[in-house]
Amino acid sequence: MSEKLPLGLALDLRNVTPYKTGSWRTQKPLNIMQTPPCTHGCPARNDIRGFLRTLAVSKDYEEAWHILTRTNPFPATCGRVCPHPCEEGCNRRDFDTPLDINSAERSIGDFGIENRLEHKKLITSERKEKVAIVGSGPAGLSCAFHLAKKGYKVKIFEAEGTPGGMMRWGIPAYRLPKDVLGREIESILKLGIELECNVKVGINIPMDQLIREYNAVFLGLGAQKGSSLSIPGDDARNVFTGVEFLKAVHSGDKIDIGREVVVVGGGNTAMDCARVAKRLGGNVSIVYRRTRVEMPAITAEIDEALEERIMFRYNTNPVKIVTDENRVIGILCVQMVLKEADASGRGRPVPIPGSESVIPADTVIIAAGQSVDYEGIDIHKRDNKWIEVNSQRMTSMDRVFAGGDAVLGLETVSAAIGQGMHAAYAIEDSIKKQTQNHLASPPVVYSKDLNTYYYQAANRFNKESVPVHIRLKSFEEIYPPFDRKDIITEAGRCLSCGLCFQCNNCLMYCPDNAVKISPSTGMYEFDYDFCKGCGLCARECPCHYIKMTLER
Amino acid sequence: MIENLDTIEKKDLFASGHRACGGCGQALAARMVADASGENTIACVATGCLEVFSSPYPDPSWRIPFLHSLFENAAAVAAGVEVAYKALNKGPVNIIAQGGDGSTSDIGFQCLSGMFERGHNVLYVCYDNEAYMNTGVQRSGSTPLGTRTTTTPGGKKRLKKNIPLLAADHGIPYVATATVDDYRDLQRKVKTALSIEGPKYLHILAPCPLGWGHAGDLTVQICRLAKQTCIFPVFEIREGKIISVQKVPVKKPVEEYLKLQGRFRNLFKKGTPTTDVAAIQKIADGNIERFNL
Amino acid sequence: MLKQIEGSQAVADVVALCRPNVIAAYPITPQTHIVEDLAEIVSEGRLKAEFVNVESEFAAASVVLGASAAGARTYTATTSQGMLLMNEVIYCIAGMRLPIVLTCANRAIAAPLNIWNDHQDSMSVRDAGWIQLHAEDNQEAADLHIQAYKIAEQLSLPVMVCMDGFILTHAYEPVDIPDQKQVDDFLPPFKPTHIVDPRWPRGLGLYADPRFYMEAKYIQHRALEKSEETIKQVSADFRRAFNRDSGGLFKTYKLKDADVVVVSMGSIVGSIKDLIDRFEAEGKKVGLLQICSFRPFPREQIYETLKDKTNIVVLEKSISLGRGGILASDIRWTFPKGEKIKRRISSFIAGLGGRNISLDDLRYMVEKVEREPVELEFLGLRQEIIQEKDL
Amino acid sequence: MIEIRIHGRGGQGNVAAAELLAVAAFIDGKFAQAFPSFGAERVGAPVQAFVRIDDKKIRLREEVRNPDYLIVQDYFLIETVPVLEGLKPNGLVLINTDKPLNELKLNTTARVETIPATEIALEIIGRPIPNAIMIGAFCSITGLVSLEAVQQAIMQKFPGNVGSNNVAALERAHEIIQKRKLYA
Repeated sequence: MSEKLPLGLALDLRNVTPYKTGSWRTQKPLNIMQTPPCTHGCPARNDIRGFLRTLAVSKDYEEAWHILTRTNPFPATCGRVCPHPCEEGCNRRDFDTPLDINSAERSIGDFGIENRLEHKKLITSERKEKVAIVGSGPAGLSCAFHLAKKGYKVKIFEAEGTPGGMMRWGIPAYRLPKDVLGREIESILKLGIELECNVKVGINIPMDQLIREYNAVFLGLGAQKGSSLSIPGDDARNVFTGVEFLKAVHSGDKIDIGREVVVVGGGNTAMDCARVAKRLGGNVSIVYRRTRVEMPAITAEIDEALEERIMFRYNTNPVKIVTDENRVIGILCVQMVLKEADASGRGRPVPIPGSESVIPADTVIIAAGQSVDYEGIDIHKRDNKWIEVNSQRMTSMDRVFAGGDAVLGLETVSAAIGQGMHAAYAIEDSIKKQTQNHLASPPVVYSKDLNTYYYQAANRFNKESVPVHIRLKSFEEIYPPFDRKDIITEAGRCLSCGLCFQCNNCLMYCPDNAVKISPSTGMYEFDYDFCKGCGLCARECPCHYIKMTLER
Repeated sequence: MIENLDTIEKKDLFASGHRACGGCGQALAARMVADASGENTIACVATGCLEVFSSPYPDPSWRIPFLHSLFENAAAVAAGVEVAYKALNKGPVNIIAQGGDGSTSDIGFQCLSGMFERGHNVLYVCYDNEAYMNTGVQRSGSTPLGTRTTTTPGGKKRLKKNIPLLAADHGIPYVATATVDDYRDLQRKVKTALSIEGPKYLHILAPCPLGWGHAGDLTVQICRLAKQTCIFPVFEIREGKIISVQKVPVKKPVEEYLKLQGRFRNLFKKGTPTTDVAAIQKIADGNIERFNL
Repeated sequence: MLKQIEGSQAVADVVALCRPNVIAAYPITPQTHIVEDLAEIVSEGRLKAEFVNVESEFAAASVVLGASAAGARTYTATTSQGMLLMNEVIYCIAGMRLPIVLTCANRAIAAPLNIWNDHQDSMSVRDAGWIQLHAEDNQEAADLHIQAYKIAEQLSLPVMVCMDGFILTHAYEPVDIPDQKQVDDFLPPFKPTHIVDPRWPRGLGLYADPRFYMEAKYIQHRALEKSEETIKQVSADFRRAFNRDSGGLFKTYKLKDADVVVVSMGSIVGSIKDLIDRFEAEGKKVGLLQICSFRPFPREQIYETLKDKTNIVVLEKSISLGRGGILASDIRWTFPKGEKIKRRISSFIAGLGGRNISLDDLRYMVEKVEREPVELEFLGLRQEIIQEKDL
Repeated sequence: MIEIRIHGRGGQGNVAAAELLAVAAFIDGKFAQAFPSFGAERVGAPVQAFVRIDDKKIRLREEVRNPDYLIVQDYFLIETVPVLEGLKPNGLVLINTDKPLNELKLNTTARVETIPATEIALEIIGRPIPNAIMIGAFCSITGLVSLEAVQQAIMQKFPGNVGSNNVAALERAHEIIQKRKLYA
């Protein structure tokens, strides 16, 4: 048909040059990835949002494992023993209930083990620099892991006959099956890390030799020495420190604990000792000089201990251990009352005169704190207890770095793993003579930043534990494996705080069609030729991925 | 009866480059409608804000055939296109007449009513921004009670015309309401309407940041509140019967909707009788009862 | 075939022969018979078209606007108040260059309400950009519709065929209704130049800011001016095809050596011709120039035809209140100021609201202008019912 | 040129009568023009219609002021409307009435004819519509247009029963007039 279109009155719409409205803008939208509160709360800085979204969207467990092990080589382990501070911050908390990140982590870890997944090195070429790692606990192994991935030659010196440190000796099998730990250590070592056991640095090898032979040394000594109470009778037979007791049990020594077992202390070790003793058939009670509120142990552990019918004696403090022919028969305790808070912020316990009484006992386990074994290692300490390190995680000795319980005091496995990772970064920096802020990360997204209208409420995954009467019969793990479908559903509850999950809102809510899908990435991008900066996209973005910024 | 049409459509048939204000609800709605109806569509648009900001020669935003004549005759012009296609044995084609609330409920209502009564196979879409925005926010028959406009400085004293129900009372096969916050629902209704033979009416609440006195980024949220406060019921009427209603499980007080908008500032001035807000709440309560929201 | 039929019937029959695809109209006296007859023709299946019973003239015009924009050949008819109600769309149709054909059964405009004939209604839209053709009798009224479609579609301009209400629409006269083949041979199928069609997405009726509006109007004006040629051409073709004189820009009667020339349009020219013959019998030389194309107004040709005439009287059925005769002012404007030749141009308003114009009235008019020029006079005014205080 | 004016009341078929005469004249090969005195009158109101018949094309558009013939479809109009106005002195007026001529006392020099058209209509058509009878009588008296042409015109306009009834009425009127001529 002819193209006689009267001027101003008819127009061919196929070749119109659009009028650019971008100049009308005073503020512009930007796609900015933000830090989710879970990662923010995780000492190991795991990309939790990353592996949850991967599970939810592509249901790809293998990819999820690789995302998770980018930071943490112990998913199966942490998935069992971590007190999961990540869940504290989860923005779902203000919406319905936080995600069960911990179970997801364990599920991913178990998948990795079952399918013998292997860690990938970040670089193919080997580096000539060598690093010595002292101690094969979570801190040491984490540090070794991250350095090995970067191509450094890493050698671990372990005093014991098997690697794992407190994960092996401190954590009972019903919480962390030994083969799970073994398999995760195994795949770490597969990165080409050399491990020498039964070598105690400072005794079999002097420190200065290591310092000489290696570009850097990492001390992951842990806190292996159980401290005694130093009260009369604490040298009697059947009086153990928590560490001794657990280690003995885990290394398979036969111990006759008799009938009545009294555990002194309120930390995780105390709980572990009590529950192990229970499984050995003891009639166990815990003596703690403050109340439950002040107990440093993980809540879950205290709950499980209570479930397992362990008796808690609060406001009770041992005075002396009653012995008969250097054999424990009881423990004399005094009742305490809490007065105004002390340095630790907890109420200061004060004895009530004349409230003494004897608790009968065949075995007494003293789990009232641990300390570092510095034998042969002369190094600066904090309040004469923990290794002192600077912001670069270096100790008073040049090129000697440290992390884990030995630095932090008693802390969690994931804390130690985080320490190991950051030490690895620091070590690389010192080798490369550079300084980088590895802790730097974009701002954290809080629930007030989200547009929760677009999310549906959903129940949290609830994990079934083995009934008490059965679990007490053995050291079997108390949480049987999870159904992966349930975990994927749980992962679907992730709000993807601070990262686009392609909900289409920005695309559909832009009155100016200024949001396009990038042909290359498939992600949304703004067409600033036309965006008028109204801010609808940012306002309606559920996860706070879009930020409005002033034009300049 | 109707297959699931509940997907999103983004074809940019109403393209970038129009002169609407930032956050314009009408521009948003017009694009959602155009994209839902697809390339095989003719848009007959009434004079008004939409027409002015989207069809300046030589760079209009429409990528589907566009026909504008006057303020009050979009429905009749669309009817003309429809009979022409019939007479010439052309088509099938989607014919969508569209206009603002002024051209729909006031000056153009006669043409609209005639089009309905004659049974043309036309979808009429009303972008309701509840006043004459093109000319600078004067009250229209669709302006709600209590609204402040440049011609009702003290707030409108009369009720909003209920065009959807007036349309339904013409006995046309399909009438629906929608808002821009729920694009899936909106686009589904466009497709549903177009799948039905005869006159159809779709009434879309389309906020005007300028006229309503709110920031451009609140357009969607305000639509949501209009539904959550039951001020604007979202429903479908098929052959005179209500076949779907968007339920409002948690009903919010109308204040939450009113307070966000400058046009209702009067209602909250000190010394204003709270009876005004109560009267508006009554309207919402009426909707709750009428549509069982 | 020659038939003794009512004018409305004749127009309806001929419009049907033009095969419009879409007809939309709203009944109003004296246009009703045309649309009633068309409704019947369509319902009997003699014409395959969509007949739309709209709710108002405004909608009628809007429907044909839409239909024409979609590529249909369209038809509508109205008069008087209906024309005023259409007014907005009438301008829009012209501005959009849509080749719509409309019959105006000329009628007076209220108030006072009056259903009888004069030309006030079509005059109210004379500046809208439509071609306006005035019929002398029912034969020409019928013929002009065939020509109208050809002109409109060749130029993308709307055409209004004006025929006097009642006097023609309701009069039974012999009219030669052509057969379908004759019309088909003369009028090719409509080939639209710009339409709304998803296959070629176009924008029609876009708004034009000050950078474009004036050019659009200029082009429109030039198109109307240029249409004079087409109107003449189509009339000539028509003569060849139907051997009848119909349409064109204007016609003359015994003008050659007339001392007094009457200029007029519409059905009244019939009576004027009778009068001229009677004057001739009495040995008086009076001539006639009957306008067919009032818009475009063929200024040059009229000037050429009348330039040596010294006594011209314009008789019309319309008035620009507060100004005077509308046709008269167009005729006066036809002659450049300060011409050597001394020329009188008198203006008579007649037949407003259907007032009968008798031969005696016409005779009086001619004899008066023979004596003296008349600036403006209402012919047959009943002074006896006008009181001083009314003025 | 012959000019005819028809007077009647709305509903008596005055325009139809004018049309029929014009069509009949056309059939007879003459030029004709018929038009009503347009108005907004409703049923019962006095109305007029006009007919012109000539041997050449008719251009004149004025209302018929000086008719050669008057057809009065309703006698009682004579008391309310100046029906005879302008009637040519040597013209003819045909009136629908059963009154004897001497009772009419019409102030005119023109020829006067009457026929009880309404009665005949009621008898033959069954409705008080006198126009066919009046036209029949008119043709019969004046011979201006042929009866055959009128019959044809009637059958064109009203095919079927209505037409044949009217034709019958037309013929009856013709008989009556012819008889009257015989006795005159």
